[in-house]
Amino acid sequence: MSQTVKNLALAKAINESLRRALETDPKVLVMGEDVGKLGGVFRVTDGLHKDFGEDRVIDTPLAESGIVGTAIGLALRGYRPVVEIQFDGFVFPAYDQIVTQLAKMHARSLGRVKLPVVIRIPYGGGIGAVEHHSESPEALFAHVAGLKVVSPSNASDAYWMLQQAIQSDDPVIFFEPKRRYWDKGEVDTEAIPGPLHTARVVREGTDLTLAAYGPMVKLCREVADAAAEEGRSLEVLDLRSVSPLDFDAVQASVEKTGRLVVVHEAPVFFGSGAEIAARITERCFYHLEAPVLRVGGYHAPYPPARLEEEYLPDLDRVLDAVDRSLAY
Amino acid sequence: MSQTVKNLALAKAINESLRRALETDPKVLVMGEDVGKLGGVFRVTDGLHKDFGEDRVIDTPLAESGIVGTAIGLALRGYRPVVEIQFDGFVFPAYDQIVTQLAKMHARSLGRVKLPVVIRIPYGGGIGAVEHHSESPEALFAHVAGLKVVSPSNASDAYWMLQQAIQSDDPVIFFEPKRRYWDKGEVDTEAIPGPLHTARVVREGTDLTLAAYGPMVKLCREVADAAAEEGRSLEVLDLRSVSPLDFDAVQASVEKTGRLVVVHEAPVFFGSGAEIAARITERCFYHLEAPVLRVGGYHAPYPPARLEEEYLPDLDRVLDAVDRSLAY
Amino acid sequence: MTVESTAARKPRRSAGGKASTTGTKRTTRTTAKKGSETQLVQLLTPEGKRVKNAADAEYASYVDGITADELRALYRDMVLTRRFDAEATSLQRQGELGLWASLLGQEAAQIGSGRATREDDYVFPTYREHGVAWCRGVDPTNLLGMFRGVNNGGWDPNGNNFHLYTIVIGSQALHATGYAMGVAKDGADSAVIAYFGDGASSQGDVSEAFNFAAVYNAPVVFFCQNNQWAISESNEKQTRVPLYQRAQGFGFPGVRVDGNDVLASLAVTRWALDRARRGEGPALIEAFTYRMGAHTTSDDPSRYRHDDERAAWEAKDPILRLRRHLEADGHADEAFFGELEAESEALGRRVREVVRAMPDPDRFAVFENVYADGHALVDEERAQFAAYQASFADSEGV
Amino acid sequence: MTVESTAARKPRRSAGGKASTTGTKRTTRTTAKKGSETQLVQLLTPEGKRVKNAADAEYASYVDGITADELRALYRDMVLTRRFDAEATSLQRQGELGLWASLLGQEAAQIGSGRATREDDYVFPTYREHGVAWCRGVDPTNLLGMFRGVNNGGWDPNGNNFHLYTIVIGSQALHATGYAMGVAKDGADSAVIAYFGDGASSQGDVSEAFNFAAVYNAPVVFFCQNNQWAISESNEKQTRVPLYQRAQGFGFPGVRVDGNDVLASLAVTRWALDRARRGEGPALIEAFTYRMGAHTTSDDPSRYRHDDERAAWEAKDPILRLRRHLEADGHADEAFFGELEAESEALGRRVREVVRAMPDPDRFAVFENVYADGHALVDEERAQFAAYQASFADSEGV
Ligand SMILES: Cc1ncc(C[n+]2csc(CCOP(=O)(O)OP(=O)(O)O)c2C)c(N)n1
Ligand SMILES: Cc1ncc(C[n+]2csc(CCOP(=O)(O)OP(=O)(O)O)c2C)c(N)n1
Ligand SMILES: [Mg+2]
Ligand SMILES: [Mg+2]
Repeated sequence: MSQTVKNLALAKAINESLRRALETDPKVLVMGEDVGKLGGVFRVTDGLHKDFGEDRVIDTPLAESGIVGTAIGLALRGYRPVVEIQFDGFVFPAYDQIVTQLAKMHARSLGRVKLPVVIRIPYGGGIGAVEHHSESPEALFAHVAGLKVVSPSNASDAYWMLQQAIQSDDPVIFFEPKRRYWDKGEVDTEAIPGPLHTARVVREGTDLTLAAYGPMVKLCREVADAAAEEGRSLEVLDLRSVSPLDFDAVQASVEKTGRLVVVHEAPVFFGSGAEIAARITERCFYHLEAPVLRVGGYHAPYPPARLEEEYLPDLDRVLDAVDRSLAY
Repeated sequence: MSQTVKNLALAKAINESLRRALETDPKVLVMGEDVGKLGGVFRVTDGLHKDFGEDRVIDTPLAESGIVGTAIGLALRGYRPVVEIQFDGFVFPAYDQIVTQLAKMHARSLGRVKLPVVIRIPYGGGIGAVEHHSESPEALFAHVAGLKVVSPSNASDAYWMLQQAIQSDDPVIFFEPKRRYWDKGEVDTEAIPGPLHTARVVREGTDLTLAAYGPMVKLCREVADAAAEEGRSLEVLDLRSVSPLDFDAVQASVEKTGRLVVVHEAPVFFGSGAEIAARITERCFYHLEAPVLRVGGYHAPYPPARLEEEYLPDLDRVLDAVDRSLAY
Repeated sequence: MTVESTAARKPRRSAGGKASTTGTKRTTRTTAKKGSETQLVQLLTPEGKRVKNAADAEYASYVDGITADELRALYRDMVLTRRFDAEATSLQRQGELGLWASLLGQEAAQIGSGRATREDDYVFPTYREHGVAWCRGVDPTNLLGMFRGVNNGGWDPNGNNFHLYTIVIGSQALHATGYAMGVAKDGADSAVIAYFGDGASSQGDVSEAFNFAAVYNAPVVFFCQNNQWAISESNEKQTRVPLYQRAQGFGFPGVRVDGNDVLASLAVTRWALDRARRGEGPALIEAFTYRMGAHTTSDDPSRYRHDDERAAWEAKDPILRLRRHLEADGHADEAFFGELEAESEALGRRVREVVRAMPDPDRFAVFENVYADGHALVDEERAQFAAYQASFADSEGV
Repeated sequence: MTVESTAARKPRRSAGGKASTTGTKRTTRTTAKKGSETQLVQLLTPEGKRVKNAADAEYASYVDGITADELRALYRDMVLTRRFDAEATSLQRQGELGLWASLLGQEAAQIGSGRATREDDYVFPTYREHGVAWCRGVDPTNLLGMFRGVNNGGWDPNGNNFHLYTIVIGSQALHATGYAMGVAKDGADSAVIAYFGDGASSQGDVSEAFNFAAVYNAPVVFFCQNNQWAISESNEKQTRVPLYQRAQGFGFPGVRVDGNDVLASLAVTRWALDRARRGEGPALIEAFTYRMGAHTTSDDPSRYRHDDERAAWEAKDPILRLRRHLEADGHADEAFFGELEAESEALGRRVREVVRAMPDPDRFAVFENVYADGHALVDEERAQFAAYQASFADSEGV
């Protein structure tokens, strides 16, 4: 322990994970807008350009389709590009390359071609930003077969899940909870991580299950704390992966608690919560004491900063859903 | 009646609807790839270029982002562009313009700017086509606030829903069930249509509700026929609109039947069925005798033509779901 | 069978070699120089002297009869714009704004081009066109709402034919082109101008806009403010050749103007708008200028550029240059500068006051204007939200 | 204040006016002519005569020493490719294929460029490069799987350094550029070639690829087959100026070659690949050719183009042209043509037989290769599908 355990901010954990990948595999590349000298607008790639040079840490022209499209070509040549999209709202110019090429080329080639491309996207709100800088588009990727979609909630997962994403031979959309970038946590750089696409119980409970990923995990823990004071025992699941979703873990929890509330920042309509609710209701029809409830964004564009508190799930809104569930 | 009732193929009904719009409103434009002399690859715009000229029926360069982006500009200038995307799989280069501009500009401008743009997309499989020509991406648009998403299942709806979409001051993604283009139906060009975003009971039943839209409505009617022979009374709902979804209509039906199966061609994972299942389970928790079941595409790229029968929902697969639901 | 190349094969020299100038008549050459080696259209030197260059006579003709009044007016525009911009920057520091994107250094490009537009022209800005907004008559305080976080666009685009700021890089080039296609359809003789940056030139949307504009001969002027930087990326990261040359490959003229010269910016933009109005189609203007400040208040340029670069550009300051010209030619006296100083201060004060008094939006605003014709789900969610809010009122009310 | 344009404002003449040639030294001009008015690099006339044009000497040097054997081999390639293509068209008519995209008329562009590639070069085709596939050694029957509907790509891209067909227009230009960036990183001296059509040139992805290739000086050749049509849209709908000129605006050379002249196509492509290998960066080749047939077997060109256009191009037929040359120079005798005829028929027969015997994919193939490392949901759905299938087997088995 000791030596290999560091206390790192989540952004720094990603930085160290990228550094390790660049060190251990000469085929790993980091590319994106301002990832070089600047070290990215969140400093996630800080120092990498200096240490690995512009051949490995590549400032690209300002064109997201071009970034992902050339990353695909580099992957075809044997490289493992880790692409940074500067903000959630700017991934859409690359959406065609992601959906029609990156996601489908392995199947199209009958497995002959692999595209180990990781697309890192800082996502979500809560940082008081202007338009396009606070969105949570994960559902738009999870619906697309051929992609894997994950989102860590803490520094250790950020470090290890990124290692695993880079090692994966499949394209992985790696959603980074930007408002947790500065949250510190312990990272054991010699740990043996569990499988990438599994959920984790981060707090045990018996009355109701809260399922979340990325930035909402911390909130759910706070909700569980608050609920505990009122004598309610909530289990908190960190889903970690959105595609595939670890339904077994959710099912196991719901079979115990009989109640489920799913929390995410993305709009509820056609969001992750819908898929989880539909499938868990099918799997746990006779266990559920209440319908699966969802807490998330409204069917509206992400609002201006001074309204985001109204838009984002918060302690009260999640507790309200918990109350409604328990009232069944 | 009589005079104003025509028996039209669905594609022809759209053609006549476009013609009517071009005739009645000088601001209506038709634009897209090959929509001019060729009349579109499905002949949906046949004859319009000849009769309205290239100033109204515009062959565009081969660039979907350009098409939608300039359509936005034209709408800002007061036009009402009706854009054709040649096939479902080719809408993605325009996805950024649709999601970040078309969907959000009305809200961004605090309601000062309206974008009455219709995007027509022939979608779905069943025609033995090559890759990218058989997809059902409606969920990727329904999740996005600011867009409306509809899909007619028959000639009359195709005619009238398009009229309404063009008249709407909101952007509408108009999904045309391409494999039903040649199906004929009666169109009363003087009828007074009901509201655009409402579902319709197309067959009454008491044992279970089948909900579908676009190409799957016909299948569901066939399923209901087959089930009737086995003494089962299925209600078939044509949802017609995917965003907004007419949950009231689904709820009313489910409160009667107690069972719901949702059918669509799109992959089940994060598809329309998930949203319907989640919300209807919440609304009808005490009415449902079985979990909402979903029949749709698998989590895989749309397969090559000779496999599409395995991939697409068919009579047996829907009946199987009906059986499973009734077995609860 | 093998039919292989008979020519010698040398190993690749490097991945960063120079563009070849090899070619025949049938081959387009790439002989142009990069960056500042290319000449600019300049009508006013950094020292404030009028340049009379025969090659630029056509552009110069567009400002030939410019009066002292008009020159002073341009100066006033630049000074007030800079003052407003500085105020916004300090309001951000004070926490009144969440972010600010300063135009410091780009005043001439913006005022020159902005003043070239006619009232019936239409302008599509990016997020930094505060000077252009000023020329269009948009109240500067309206620009601040989105940076304060109270809205995503705080003015009526049709009020001054000045579209909302567009943050997604390059998108608005297509909107401008479509709008211009509509202008042409209407038979109107107005023109459209789209602003974007050097970084934006790399976006596919901008190239598509160039092509649509060329194919439809749309009356649109593409005004690229090359301020040398796209956040931390210099021009070399974006393009191999000067940006104005991009236009030629799409079939319309491109011109590089000294973007720190308000007169040249005015002249060249008038020229381009005029030919658009005459039905001669699009043009690209590359205004060669410099972002004197950080990309935004969130940025730290010391991480990627040297101070001496900034110092070199300070000598070319657009405001100083016009002031020298005004003074040298006796076009303005101390009284003028003094009054302007007072006007600047008054503007700064007003901006401060208006911003500080800017109310937060109503919490229900989230649900407003999502659709023009309404949407059942939005109604449902609004109602739920209201009930939820009311539940606190109840308990608080007890 | 108003500082308005002083120049006269004429009303717009029309929305379809000509590109202006106005401009100064600082202005890029748009003087180039459209379409066939621009000269082509041609080494063999339609009558089969060798052209010696001093301006094209550099290109010509790449085929200077070409032997009779090599010429016959090129001829054979073209004849067999056309034969294969015709067989595929008739297999489509017979219902054996769902669709076919014929290359009829484009044999010279494809064989010339395809034979210019080296084994270690990498090729990114669109969906019509059957002749290039042939040159790369891909068995032609492997091309048919996707058109029959048994797979979406039936060969190993790395087997012959020939990527899968890409249907989404323009996407592969970026893949080729990225691949070429990788080649440069590896320090290899091979090159990459990306094929696309005239219509594709309008896609933002193609412009982005041009720009990335230029900025990174990637060893990639962009080979645009301008076959005059993008389904029903002629060149005027796609571009205002000849396509080869697009390159210049991004900073690399563009050249228009007679795409019906196999020798010129070979020479120019060798030239471009060679300079890429030498580290001189990208080039754009516009092969001026003609799509003699329909866009695909689903298309009906009579709706949008005249027969006489086709007739005019028939006189420039690429195969006839080389045959005339071979015959005139005594490079081939009756025996050669006779044997080739027999070889063609044998190829046609083989293609027919292989296609007819091509089995439908296993129904479980839907679930195969969705992921390289597996995905729990796919496993679950596969298992459900298996159980569902088994339920029929049960009942049928009774
Ligand atoms: C599509 C997109 N990608 C990334 C960004 C993030 N971003 C904001 S400004 C900027 C740089 C823009 O540079 P330039 O076009 O030169 O304009 P400038 O800021 O210099 O005025 C970037 C990368 C964005 N806004 N949109
Ligand atoms: C992004 C995209 N949009 C539309 C299409 C439909 N489509 C297929 S081929 C084609 C025309 C292509 O023309 P061109 O690039 O000239 O190639 P050609 O077919 O003439 O070889 C179109 C519009 C597509 N495949 N991809
Ligand atoms: Mg810039
Ligand atoms: Mg073509």
